[in-house]
Amino acid sequence: MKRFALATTAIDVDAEKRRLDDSRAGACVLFEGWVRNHNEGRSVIRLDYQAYAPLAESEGEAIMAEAMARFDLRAALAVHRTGSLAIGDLAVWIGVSADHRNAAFEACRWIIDEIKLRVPIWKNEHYADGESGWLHPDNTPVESDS
Amino acid sequence: MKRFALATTAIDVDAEKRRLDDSRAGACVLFEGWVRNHNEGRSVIRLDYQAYAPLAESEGEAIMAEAMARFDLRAALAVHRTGSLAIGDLAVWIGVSADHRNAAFEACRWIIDEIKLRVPIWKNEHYADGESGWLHPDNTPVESDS
Amino acid sequence: MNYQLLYFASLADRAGCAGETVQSDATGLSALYDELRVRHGFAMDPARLRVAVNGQIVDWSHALADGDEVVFLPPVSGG
Amino acid sequence: MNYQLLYFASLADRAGCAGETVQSDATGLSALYDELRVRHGFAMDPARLRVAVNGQIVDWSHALADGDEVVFLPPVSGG
Repeated sequence: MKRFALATTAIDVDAEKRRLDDSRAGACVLFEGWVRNHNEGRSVIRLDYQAYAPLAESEGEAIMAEAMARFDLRAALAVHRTGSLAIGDLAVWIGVSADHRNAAFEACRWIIDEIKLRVPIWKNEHYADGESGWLHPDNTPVESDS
Repeated sequence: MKRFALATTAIDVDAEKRRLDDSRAGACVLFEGWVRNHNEGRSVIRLDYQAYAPLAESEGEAIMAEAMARFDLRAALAVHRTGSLAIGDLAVWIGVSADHRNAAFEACRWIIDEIKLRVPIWKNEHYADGESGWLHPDNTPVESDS
Repeated sequence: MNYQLLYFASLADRAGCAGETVQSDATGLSALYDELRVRHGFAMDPARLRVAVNGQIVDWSHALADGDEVVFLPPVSGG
Repeated sequence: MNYQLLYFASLADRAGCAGETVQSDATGLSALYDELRVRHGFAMDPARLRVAVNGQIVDWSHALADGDEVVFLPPVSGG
């Protein structure tokens, strides 16, 4: 069963979350990345996400398998949007279930950090002033050195 | 607007989550505490939660206000069930939204830890062997010294 | 003086009721709890209890007034 | 040799395309990237790029074979 997916349309959060159910689990931690209307002091109107899909999927699966091995979890899932997103849209969803909350919090945090570091997905911000730009992992513009 | 509530029936997670929406927020972290089918090596069949309601509500509100002051959040909400719950039922729901994920993760974790420490709610576990017992915050039985 | 006592969790089980009105000469919380230990056989060390008077957490040194609602709170276990 | 190049993010903008077939004598990734810098004016320091060959992340010392799909990956910014 796949644990990581790219989605070209809205993520079905309810369906994903049901896959976390486990009667042995006492804790569930969910992370949602939403499209913010601002970044580094600039007003953002929309975002485009571009992915190198085959590698993004294999890197994503590798991260999820590593999370299952590193933390005491019952389930871990992640879905990342691609394409054009509006302010408030769900860009990434991560869900984990575990017997205890410590593992659930740590794993969820670890997964989003690894996704941002390793999965080949790029964010292009479109600003209110008409400009746009690709971003670095720390959300600073890549423009100057591309 | 209240940020903490006790619920005597199933928590309406979707309605609560909509109250976290904020176009400035880029991160949302949700915690759900589920009724586990085991604790400390014993098989659990159901749980009862008892609350000293007026104090639970005022302590809960104080925790949420403190979270808003300590962390850089847009919204923070928590709902705790009382009464009889079955395995897999949602016992506590916590949701926070923030511009950045670091604050969202830290605040969500802090809130559930504080609730477990301070809010006057008690958990009575009913075991498969017919016994039952009130629990300490660390989930060990209170029986021996009550 | 009359106090409205409420009991929760293991203390309610031991007292066999959710609350009661108690007539007492005690004006301090420690003295009142000692009376209840005798009456109900509470075994829990007061060092492990918090106390609420009229819906507010108070210090054990809090002075009681006639008619107060008093709750000795066992360690909580919500979440 | 022929290589299938794919471009993403700022490199795609600079190249003006999402990919192309490149004929090259380069058998190493550094040599191939140097050719592409000249051809497209890529300014990004190779130290900041990862490389994937045929869908797998590889080391810059990886030896290329005819027909390989090669992707120079700018720092990612998903999430």
